[in-house]
Amino acid sequence: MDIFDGFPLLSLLIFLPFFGAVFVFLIPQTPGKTEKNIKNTALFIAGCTFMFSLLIWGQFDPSLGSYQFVENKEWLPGLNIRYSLGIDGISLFFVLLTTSLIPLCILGSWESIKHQQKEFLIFLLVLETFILGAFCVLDLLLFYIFFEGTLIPMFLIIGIWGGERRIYAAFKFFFYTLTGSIFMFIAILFLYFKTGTTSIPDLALYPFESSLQVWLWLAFFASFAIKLPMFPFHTWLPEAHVEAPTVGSMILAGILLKMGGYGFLRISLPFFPEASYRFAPYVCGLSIIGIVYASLVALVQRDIKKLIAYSSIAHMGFVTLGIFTFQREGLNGSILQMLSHGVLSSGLFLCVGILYERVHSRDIEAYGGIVSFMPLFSVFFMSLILGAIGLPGTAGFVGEFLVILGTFQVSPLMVVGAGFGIILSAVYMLGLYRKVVFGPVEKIRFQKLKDLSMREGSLLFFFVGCMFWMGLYPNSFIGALHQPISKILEYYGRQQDALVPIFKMKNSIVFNEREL
Amino acid sequence: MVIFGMMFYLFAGLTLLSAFLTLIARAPVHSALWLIFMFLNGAGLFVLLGSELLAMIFVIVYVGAVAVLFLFVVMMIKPQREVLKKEIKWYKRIPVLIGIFFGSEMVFILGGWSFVPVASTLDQLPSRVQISNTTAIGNILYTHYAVLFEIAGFILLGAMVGAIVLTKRAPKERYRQKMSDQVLEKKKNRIKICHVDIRKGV
Amino acid sequence: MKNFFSFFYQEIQSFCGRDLLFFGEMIFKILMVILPLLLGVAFLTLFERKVIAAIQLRRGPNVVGPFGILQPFADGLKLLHKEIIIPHRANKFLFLLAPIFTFTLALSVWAVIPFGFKQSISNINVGVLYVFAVSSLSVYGLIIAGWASQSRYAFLGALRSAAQMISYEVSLGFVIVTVVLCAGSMNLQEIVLAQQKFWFVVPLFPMFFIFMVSAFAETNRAPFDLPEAETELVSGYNVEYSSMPFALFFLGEYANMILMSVLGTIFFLGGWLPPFECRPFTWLPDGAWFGMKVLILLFVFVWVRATFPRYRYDQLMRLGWKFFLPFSLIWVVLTAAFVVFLKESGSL
Amino acid sequence: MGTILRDLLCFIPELTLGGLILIFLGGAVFLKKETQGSVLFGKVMFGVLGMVGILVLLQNLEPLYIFNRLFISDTYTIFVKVLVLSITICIYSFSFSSLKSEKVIGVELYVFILMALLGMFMVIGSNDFLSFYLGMELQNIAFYVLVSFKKDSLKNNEAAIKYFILGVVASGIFLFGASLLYGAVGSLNFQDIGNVLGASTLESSSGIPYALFGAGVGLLFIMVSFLFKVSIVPFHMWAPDVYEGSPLPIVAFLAFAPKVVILSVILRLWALLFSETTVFVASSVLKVFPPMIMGASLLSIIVGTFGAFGQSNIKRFLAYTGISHMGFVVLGISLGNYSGMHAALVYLLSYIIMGIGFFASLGALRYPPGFSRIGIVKDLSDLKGLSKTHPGMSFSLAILMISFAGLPPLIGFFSKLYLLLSLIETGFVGIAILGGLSSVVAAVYYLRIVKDLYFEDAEVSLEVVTPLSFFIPLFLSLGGTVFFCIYAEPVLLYVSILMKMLLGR
Repeated sequence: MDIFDGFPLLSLLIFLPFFGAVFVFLIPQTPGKTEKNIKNTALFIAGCTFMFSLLIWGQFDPSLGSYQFVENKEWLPGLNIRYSLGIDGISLFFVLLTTSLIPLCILGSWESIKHQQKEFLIFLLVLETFILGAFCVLDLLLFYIFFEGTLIPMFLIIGIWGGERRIYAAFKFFFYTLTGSIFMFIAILFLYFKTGTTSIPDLALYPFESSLQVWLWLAFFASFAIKLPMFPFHTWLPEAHVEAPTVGSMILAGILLKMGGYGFLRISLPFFPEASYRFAPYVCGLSIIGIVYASLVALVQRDIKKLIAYSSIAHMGFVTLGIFTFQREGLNGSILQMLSHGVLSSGLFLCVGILYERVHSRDIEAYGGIVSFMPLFSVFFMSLILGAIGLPGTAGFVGEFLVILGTFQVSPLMVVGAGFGIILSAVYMLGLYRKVVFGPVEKIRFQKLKDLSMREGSLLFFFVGCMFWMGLYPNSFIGALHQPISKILEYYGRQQDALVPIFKMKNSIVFNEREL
Repeated sequence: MVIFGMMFYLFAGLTLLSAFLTLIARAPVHSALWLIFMFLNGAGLFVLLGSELLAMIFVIVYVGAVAVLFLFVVMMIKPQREVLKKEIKWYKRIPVLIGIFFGSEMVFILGGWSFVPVASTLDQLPSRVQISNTTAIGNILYTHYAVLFEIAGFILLGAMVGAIVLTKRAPKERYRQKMSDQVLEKKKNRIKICHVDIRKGV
Repeated sequence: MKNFFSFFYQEIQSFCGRDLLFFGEMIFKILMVILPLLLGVAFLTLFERKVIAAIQLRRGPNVVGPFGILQPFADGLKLLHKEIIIPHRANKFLFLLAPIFTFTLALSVWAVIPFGFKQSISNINVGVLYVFAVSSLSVYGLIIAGWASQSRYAFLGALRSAAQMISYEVSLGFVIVTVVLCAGSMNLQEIVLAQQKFWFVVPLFPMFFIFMVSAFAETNRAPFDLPEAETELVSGYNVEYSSMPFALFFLGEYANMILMSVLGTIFFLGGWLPPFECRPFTWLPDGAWFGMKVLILLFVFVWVRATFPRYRYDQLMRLGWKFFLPFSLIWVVLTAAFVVFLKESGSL
Repeated sequence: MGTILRDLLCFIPELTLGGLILIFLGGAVFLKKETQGSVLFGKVMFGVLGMVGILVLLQNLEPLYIFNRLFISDTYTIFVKVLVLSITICIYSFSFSSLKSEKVIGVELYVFILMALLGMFMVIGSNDFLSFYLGMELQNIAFYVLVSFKKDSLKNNEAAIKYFILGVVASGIFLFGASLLYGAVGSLNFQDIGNVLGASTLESSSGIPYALFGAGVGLLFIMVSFLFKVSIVPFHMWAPDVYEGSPLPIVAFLAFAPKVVILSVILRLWALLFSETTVFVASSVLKVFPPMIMGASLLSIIVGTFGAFGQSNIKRFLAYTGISHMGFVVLGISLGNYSGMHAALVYLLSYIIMGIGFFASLGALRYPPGFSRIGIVKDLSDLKGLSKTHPGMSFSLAILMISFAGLPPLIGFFSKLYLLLSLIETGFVGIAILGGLSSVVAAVYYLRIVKDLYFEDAEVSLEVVTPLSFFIPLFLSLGGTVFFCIYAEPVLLYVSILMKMLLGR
């Protein structure tokens, strides 16, 4: 820690991919000659970023409650808006998730992106910069900038390298998110006008009036709920996933969705405890509806990608459910659920991508019996599917279990719904696996299928390894999460005494009045 | 003197009347002529105000120069009445509306008109009693507003060059008289004296 | 109410007294100018014919009255007797308005002309501008006449004459500006009085030349009589006119000719001033000197007509825009600089 | 004599411009061939513009009233003059080649560019409605000619006539307003008007009910003519047609320079008459002004945004987007406080920075020989698939479009940020939300261009003509667009100093 004092570690981490992108931009593109160079350079840069984030993890002190690696500089003169960075336990893991996924994505796109590879890699690296920035900043406006900045590269990735209806999907993705964000933007400006600052740590301490909190909370909710996506705002996600290229889906499901959850944790909960508390029942209700609805919809999907997309919505339902229980277990669970979903869903999308490259179909009915030709693939696919179902020992289990534990303390009724969702997930996931991997070999062309190459195998191995690590030893994450979660709960505790009576009268869901 | 009052109402009434007739006259030429008549009456009003210089310049510039060109153009075009009538029908209402708007506004303003008391101290013009108004205008135009006068010159230059640029076409092959060539022409270049033998031809 | 009536009564009284006298005086003055002027116009035609005849070694009109002196009256009576013919498709009102307009304008300029010291109908400060304004209006008479007669020839003639008059008015204006610069006033009386030391024809001789040539063009006189070039346009804008309307045009034109001579006299030849301010010259009254100078200039008009062939139209335009205008512009600048210089050095 | 010398010294850039106009005009006479002359003058122009720029920069920063307070020279005027000059230089440097391809090159072109510049300098420095009017007329006349330079094209003739007639109407309205104002106030000097109006409100309590009415209506007319010039909604009709008919570089010139100039004067007047520091506004008829202008600007945001939707012609598209952007700027001004005006100026600057890059890029795109159309690219749909043939060009276009759409972290975002922030500060949260939503709608059509560039396949393979001088404006614009978020301090500080100076704080 000492040697890095005063050294802009986070800035370097954030902008390393960006400079990498500039570097890649400068490499001339001659088809068939320099493509290898471009790919290698991009991979090297992404790897360096990953190493760098590991270094930060090593330097991170989980016992401290405050933000670490803080940078704070004058940025916009005239306005009291500063360039301030810093991470705590929550951000740390999202950063790690991002930095680890991007090199995997580059490897994943090694063969599948056929044209305009250079642009693709540039967009990917720029996207990484924006995502890392969003997770590291301690200033609301800066957060908004990075949050919104991710839209463009993603829009382009879906639009350029996507499937047939890519343009429709890209625009839908873009405008859903942008519309939500505008409300957030106005809310941020309003916050700034009200308090004179946009610093996240300062704002968390600011006591807002309750009527104001409601509107501001709703504004932020609009953005995060669309991004996450929550049940009524989810319609963009299946489209985007289906039309995006494999890597696009990986990033979308793996990282971008998490920004919504991160936003809830970082902004909605600490800033507006009262409003969060008031709206919690509705959010939880929506989450449950979302989980069950998405699972049911997933049951009838014929498109593999769409199925996984709907399962993502269900999983994200667990995240919001966990967050809005205001229990330590629930919060822990939701964060772990996000992390595990990050690994699992991107792994699953990679699997689908691998299949699609070979068969050129996403229709479940088109597959069958590939276990005979791709045994190795089937093994990896199986373990990822088990993880998605939430089998004990996998990453999915820890998250879902903790969320349900947290929910149980608040309302057993909701647990029933969530549990129903888990059961349904087992049904559709295993059904998918059965139809795709097992069964009779009806199509002759399957006989030409090759098993995983070295690259693909190692990629999937990495995903599966991560998954088991999370599932078997979640404490390596939970330890660092302790302090920030305590802080969130502290805000919440401050409000609780005053609020509980109102809450009880108005809502049928009875919260546990346990001292926190 | 009553005569001045009468003259004022005469000029003012004729100004309004001819302005109105300018609008409703059928033939464009008549419109132009009414416009000219309106200018003349305006000049008359200026005379009554005691600013004879402006009156004369008004006549010279507007009547003597601008309106003549108007009349030129109007006389030379033959509007296609039937087509115009159809197209104009709708547009006719707009000027009426604008007219009503401006008219009511004028009534509104003038009905409650009062000068800001401080305003009289800001007057730049010297008193008209002591010197003739040509001198007064000259004095202020070439001292206080000299720069603006120069800018006005530039505006006119721009307008002139612009008009020439826009109307000039690339010169085609045509015969032009060059007087100097004609004058400088020598006899020997034009006339060749030949001695022609009889029955031989040239 | 009572106040109002008493005010009105007073006004009426003053109108009957002072104003009526004023009006009477005015009308008398106007008649004193116009009647001689019309007579002058009448005899100018005779003068012209006699002079041209003399130049061409003829006798000229010599039948009506002694030496043909009553010839103008005979011509006038003939015109009066003729029928006023109005073309079938002509705009009747404008057709008749045009000659009246022309004639009225030709007469109204004379309101400010000084015939002697303080001898003018109205002595206004902007006399020069008034003259210029009214003479610039005279274009309208021509183009209205041309347009209203609904005849191609007439219209073409009108356009020609209008273009010609406007073109030359510009350089005429600059000529007058030089005069005004030298005199330091736009009052015609003062312009004359400023020439007591020397006539402006001396320092401004080129301007005098331009003035005279422009005056030919302004009055549509030879060698610039293109609008009524008989050989191409029959008779120009007044081809459809006959009888009294035609006479009015005719009178107006000749009145303009006299006017131009008068202006030349006032601007350049010292108006009513005698050539030298000493005894034998000052015996003659102001009016006599004035009349003589005007007669000399009128003679020049006639002389030029008898001598020069007609210009071509493009040559006419070129002369106006490309020679006279730049030249007079430069001269204006020079004069202004010179006047300022003299004023600064205190010698003027 | 001393003051005259001082005044003339302050006027050196204008005098230089005037002299150069005359020299160019005179020089054109002695050049043998027109094309040869235009090439020569074209090269001289760079030097000329640069020289004038240096002369402007050498001016005194202290506020000076020159020529009997007809003109003013201070930091603000110098700033705007330099801004206008740099716009001219940028547009000129990329337009030189494209003007050749549109066949409108001629010696007179340079004369009229200089003349427009002279007029604009006059307007910027004006401290009196009379000097303002004359400057504006000079500028207008130059623009009337520039707009109608392509005299053989029917579209161009239509554009020229429309621009001319509406411009003249605007001038007429201005004059009417100015005469009413003069009648009521007795002076056309900006400061005098402010003083008189201020003094008269104090007296109005003692029984002068309509003291300000004439002045108010006069100012209303003047404002209307201003809005005509910056194409704010009820008076915007000319912009699409005129843009469509005129050659692209001239459209670029027309789209930025006069608007900047007029807006700079509006800012000065607004600071003087309607800002929060002027007490008399609240208690008089003048108080209807800010809401009225705000309504107009909102309308123009909406009309511009939705009008741009259906456009396929690039220039029409630009006209409509220009209308909506100008709406944002005027919205900021109409707030009348420091933050609003600051935001307006920042917005204007960012619009210029992005717009110049966009125009420069468009100017470089030509139809290939043998195609059914010739010259500079005309339809938005012709940009399809540009990324495959010209990745660099389409990349820069995409960045500019994204910035136009107001997405972070590019300059377009920051300008909107400042504007919305000032709206919220003044208490117009609803309008801020409206503005935000309209920018989402605007993002649709900006991103449609990005879509065309990247997602579609090419129908025409456009040619890219990039002379060396083309890169100057493009790089300036791209640099400004991308790096504003990193280092905007000097610009923002300077703008805030200017606004404080205008508001007298």
